[in-house]
Amino acid sequence: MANYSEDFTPQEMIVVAGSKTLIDNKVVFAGTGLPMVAITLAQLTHGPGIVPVFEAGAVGPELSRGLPLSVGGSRTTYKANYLLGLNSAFELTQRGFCDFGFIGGAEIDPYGNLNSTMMGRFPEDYQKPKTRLPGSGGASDMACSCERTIIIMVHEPRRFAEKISYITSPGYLDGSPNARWRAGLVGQGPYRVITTKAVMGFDDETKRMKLIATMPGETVNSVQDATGFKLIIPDDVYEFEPPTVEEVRLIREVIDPQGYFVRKKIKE
Amino acid sequence: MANYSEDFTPQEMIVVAGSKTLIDNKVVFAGTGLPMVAITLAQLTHGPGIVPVFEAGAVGPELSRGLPLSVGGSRTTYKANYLLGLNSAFELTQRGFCDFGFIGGAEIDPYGNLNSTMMGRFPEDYQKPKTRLPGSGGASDMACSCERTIIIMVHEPRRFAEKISYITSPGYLDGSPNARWRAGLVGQGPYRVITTKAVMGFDDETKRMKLIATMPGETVNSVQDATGFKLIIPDDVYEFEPPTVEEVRLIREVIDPQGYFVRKKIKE
Amino acid sequence: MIEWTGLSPDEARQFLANKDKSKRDKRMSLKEAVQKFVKDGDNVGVGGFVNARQPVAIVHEIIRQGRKDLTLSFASAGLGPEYLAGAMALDESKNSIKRMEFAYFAHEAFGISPLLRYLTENNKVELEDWSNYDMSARLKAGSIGIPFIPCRSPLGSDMLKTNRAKVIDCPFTGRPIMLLPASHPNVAIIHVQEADIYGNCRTQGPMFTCPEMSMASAHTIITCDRLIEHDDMTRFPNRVTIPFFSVDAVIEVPFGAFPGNCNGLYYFDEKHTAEFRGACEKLRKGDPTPLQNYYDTYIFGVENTTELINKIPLSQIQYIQKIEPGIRLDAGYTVLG
Amino acid sequence: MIEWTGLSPDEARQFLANKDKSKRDKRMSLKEAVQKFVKDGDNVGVGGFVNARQPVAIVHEIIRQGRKDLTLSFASAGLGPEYLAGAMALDESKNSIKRMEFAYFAHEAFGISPLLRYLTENNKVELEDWSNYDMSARLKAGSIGIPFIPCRSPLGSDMLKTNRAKVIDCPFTGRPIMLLPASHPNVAIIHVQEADIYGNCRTQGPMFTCPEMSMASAHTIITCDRLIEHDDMTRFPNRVTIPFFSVDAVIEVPFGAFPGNCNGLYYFDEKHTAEFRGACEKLRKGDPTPLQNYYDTYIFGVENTTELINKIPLSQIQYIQKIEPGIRLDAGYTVLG
Repeated sequence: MANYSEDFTPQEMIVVAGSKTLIDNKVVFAGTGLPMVAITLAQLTHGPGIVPVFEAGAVGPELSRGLPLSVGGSRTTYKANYLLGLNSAFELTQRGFCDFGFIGGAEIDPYGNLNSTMMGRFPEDYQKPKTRLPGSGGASDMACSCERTIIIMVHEPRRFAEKISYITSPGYLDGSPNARWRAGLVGQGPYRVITTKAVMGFDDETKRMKLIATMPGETVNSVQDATGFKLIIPDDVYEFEPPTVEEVRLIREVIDPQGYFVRKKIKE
Repeated sequence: MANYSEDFTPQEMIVVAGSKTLIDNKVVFAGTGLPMVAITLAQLTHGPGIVPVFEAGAVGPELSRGLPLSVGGSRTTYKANYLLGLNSAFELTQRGFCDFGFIGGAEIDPYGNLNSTMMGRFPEDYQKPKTRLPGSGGASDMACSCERTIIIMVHEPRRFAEKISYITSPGYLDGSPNARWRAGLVGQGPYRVITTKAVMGFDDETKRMKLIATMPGETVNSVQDATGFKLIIPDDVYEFEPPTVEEVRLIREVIDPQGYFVRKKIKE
Repeated sequence: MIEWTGLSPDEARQFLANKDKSKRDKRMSLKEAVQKFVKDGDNVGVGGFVNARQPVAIVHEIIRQGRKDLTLSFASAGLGPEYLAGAMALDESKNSIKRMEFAYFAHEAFGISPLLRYLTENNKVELEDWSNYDMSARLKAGSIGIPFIPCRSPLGSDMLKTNRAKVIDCPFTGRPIMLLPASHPNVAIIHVQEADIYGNCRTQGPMFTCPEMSMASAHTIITCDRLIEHDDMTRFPNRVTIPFFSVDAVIEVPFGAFPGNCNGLYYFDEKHTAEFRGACEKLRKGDPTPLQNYYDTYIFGVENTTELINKIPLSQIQYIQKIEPGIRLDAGYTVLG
Repeated sequence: MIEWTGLSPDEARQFLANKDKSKRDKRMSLKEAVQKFVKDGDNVGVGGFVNARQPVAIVHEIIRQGRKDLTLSFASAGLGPEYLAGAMALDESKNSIKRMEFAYFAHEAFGISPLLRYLTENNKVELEDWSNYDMSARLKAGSIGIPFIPCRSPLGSDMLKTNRAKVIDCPFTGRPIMLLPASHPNVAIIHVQEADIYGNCRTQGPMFTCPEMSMASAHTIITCDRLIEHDDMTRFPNRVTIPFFSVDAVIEVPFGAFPGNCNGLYYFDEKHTAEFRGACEKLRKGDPTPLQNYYDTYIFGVENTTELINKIPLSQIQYIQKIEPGIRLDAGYTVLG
């Protein structure tokens, strides 16, 4: 039986769940922050053959020179297999070379559409938003053109909204049949949403978010309560296994010892 | 007074005239064959600052390792200032980096349109031409997007035709006002046509070919007789000066000693 | 058809066709380069990516001289626009950003951009949101002389409601496809590791969108950590990333991307970045004094980057050199060139 | 909308999305690679440019195995299509070209292509003429996953009357612009100087359209003059020109581009090229015997390129190595990697 950790943080749980969602030998386009931590953890555990792609240009580097602080920083370039620039990285994705994209956002709706642009009324207040967020970066490009998308989110009711302020990164759009195909998109869309409270997927037919597993300590009800829209709750929801002691050690001691992306405090 | 050569060949005359047409410090996109010889001669005489561009990718190489036998061969790459591939070379041109394009063709019409694709009826016999030529290569791209084009031709009546079999490389199209602009082209079009018998330009208004100078030994009449359409003959036609002994020596001994492009025989 | 910022495709072609593209010595002082090539009202392409190879030295000189009504074009950036926004926040009559065409303005691991919030939430700039690929592809279209380029992202997003992209049915497949208008900034400001006196650049690590940005723009100012011999440059023509005829000014500025990362030479200076960003955050919250002090010390109080670097403890400079994991440029310098 | 040759953009995306893109040892024999990845009826992308880095070894193996109804896609080529056309002229029941999408088929300084004339003037192939930039840009569009790319040349030419390009009014400028449909060959055949066992390629000299062709195609076969250590390859990631996940088979074939030019390794073998081209010209004029003898000696009479090279006088091989002016690959090999 696995030796489970007893003092992991919600962020560490996200990282471990994200890592487990990744499949060995797949090409994974890495958004900045927790996705980079999860990919590195996967490479150190079950996925040594994962090929990370960074939007600034690096393909398939060894992530052994320290956690990248930026998807364009030097730590993404060590022993890379290919290294040009932003156009080349996104072109590879648009062509179909990237199996998974791994991104975050500030708000998400039931169809997996993400907002990382602004909070407030759109379009009325676009030029003077209530809160301005950093913007798409490459997240919307990954959401559009990676074959599947894995989304990492903080799980709060205001962040899980039936209607989000702004669609930055397309999920299943309005959820209508073939909505992505009809919009001209090439990737298949969101695969998993991994949060501090749950792992979710999407209903094949309605494309609405459905619960797959609750994080340790959470229940179906506590997850639903933290979600601003009605989740589909299938019969086979299970509890996600906690991180092992070794996984937590790798995160804390090997991957992000300075706590750049995985904060040190136990609870947020 | 210049020390003129007395045994130059018509091809050598073309090369020298082509060389003299080039201006120092300009970027010149070089078609294969005689244009490469003329550019090298210009670099060795009045134009050391000419920047040659070769369609396979090389920009600004030193042409000191022997005459290139191909615009994609290694001799185009020595000390190049930039060296990617075909797309990059043509993209530079389309953007506006190339002042002159230097090309040839099998047939030309009064508006400087060139054929290097096929002889015979078009479109009826396109799939089974009377004579098939090698095809555009990059000539049509240079004719379209270099700021100006210099054309090198053998001067025979059948090659100078009111109507050519196929327009491979656009000149002034039908000669109507702004025909190139209206077609969507960006370059200004043909600047000079340099042949075994004459140097020609184009009338500002009608865009038809006009005689500028006759080659040594030729007359206005002998040029018109060798031309399958009516040339505009202005009052100020002059005789082009013959190659100097030194120019001929450079071609024969330094640039193309094996006679790859400048054949050795005195008359064609 | 659409309103172009910077140059329209036809203007950009015309401008370049008439430009002197000769191979000549382009060294000048950074002061002179900014005087000559950065004007009030310009669309300025900001090279680098987030905080890597940001053209910090050039931005500081622009701030010292003062430029108004700039449009900034970039995919993702942090330090460059933050410094300009800070100058604007301190004295709008001297420096100002009028508009931004961009995908991301923040500092990744070092936090969000306080001044993006300050500028936008107070409606001080015009915004046009794009994705990283969009901005990169727009500059690529500009660099290759086509008026637009097709792109599949972000089809379906709200960005299409506010930016100038158009969606058409593809005439070959019948499916919707987005067309991005080319971008032709008036001037690109770019920092690289190595350049020669003619402007040929040898960049290592990620290229970001620097080559496209230079070739798309009417003018390009290059700062480089090291000026190298032309013969060293052309010994490896395949490694030249920006050709000389795309460049107008070359200035050797060691640490020209500080406190950002410059692949092979120095890693992020987290400490200095935090000092600057912290001052920006205080301004956003109402206290401009720390930011004014920062500018007085590091920008207005110095003539150039050399004087700025002299104010950083040597141990800190040694540290960011030591932890830089990119391939040592010494190899690229001594062996390659 | 239009008839696609090779894969349509949506088929090409689907195919690649489902493909195993893992980093694995892709070495196999050339025989096996051609058996696996080149099928009758395929659209074959021919790498190289005119007679430089033509994939001669791969073409010879295709001829030995026999493939029918091929569509050839290339910008400018000489040796590659000439060898295939010769095999077709000698025995159409074993090898045949059905269609060519191309810009130029000849040998520059070494003369025109006798067999282009033979094939076309006897109406034995379907032709689609493009310019060099068109074919390069079509493959680029394919490699970057867009269904078409705008291009300004050759607007106004007769090529537009027979090929599948479309001219529209630009929705941003109002001026006419040409749209080129993407090209997605079934298989790209490419020779490079150096590759590793995973398929990463380091090409020097002109890139031609090789990277785009590989990334646009469903499959890629790479022959390389030298297989190098993976660690040597990734020591200089900026020099990798084709990434491993775009490649299906890697075969070390020294002199795989002979008698053509391979930058840094060997220059054109004019003598051998003239021997081959002379035999082609004789076939065109009615005498197939010299060409049959040539094929019997150098293609059907050998198992592989090693055996072919053994039939060339050593002095001739030494000569083409000696006169090659490209940067010596030894520098790239020992020092760079």
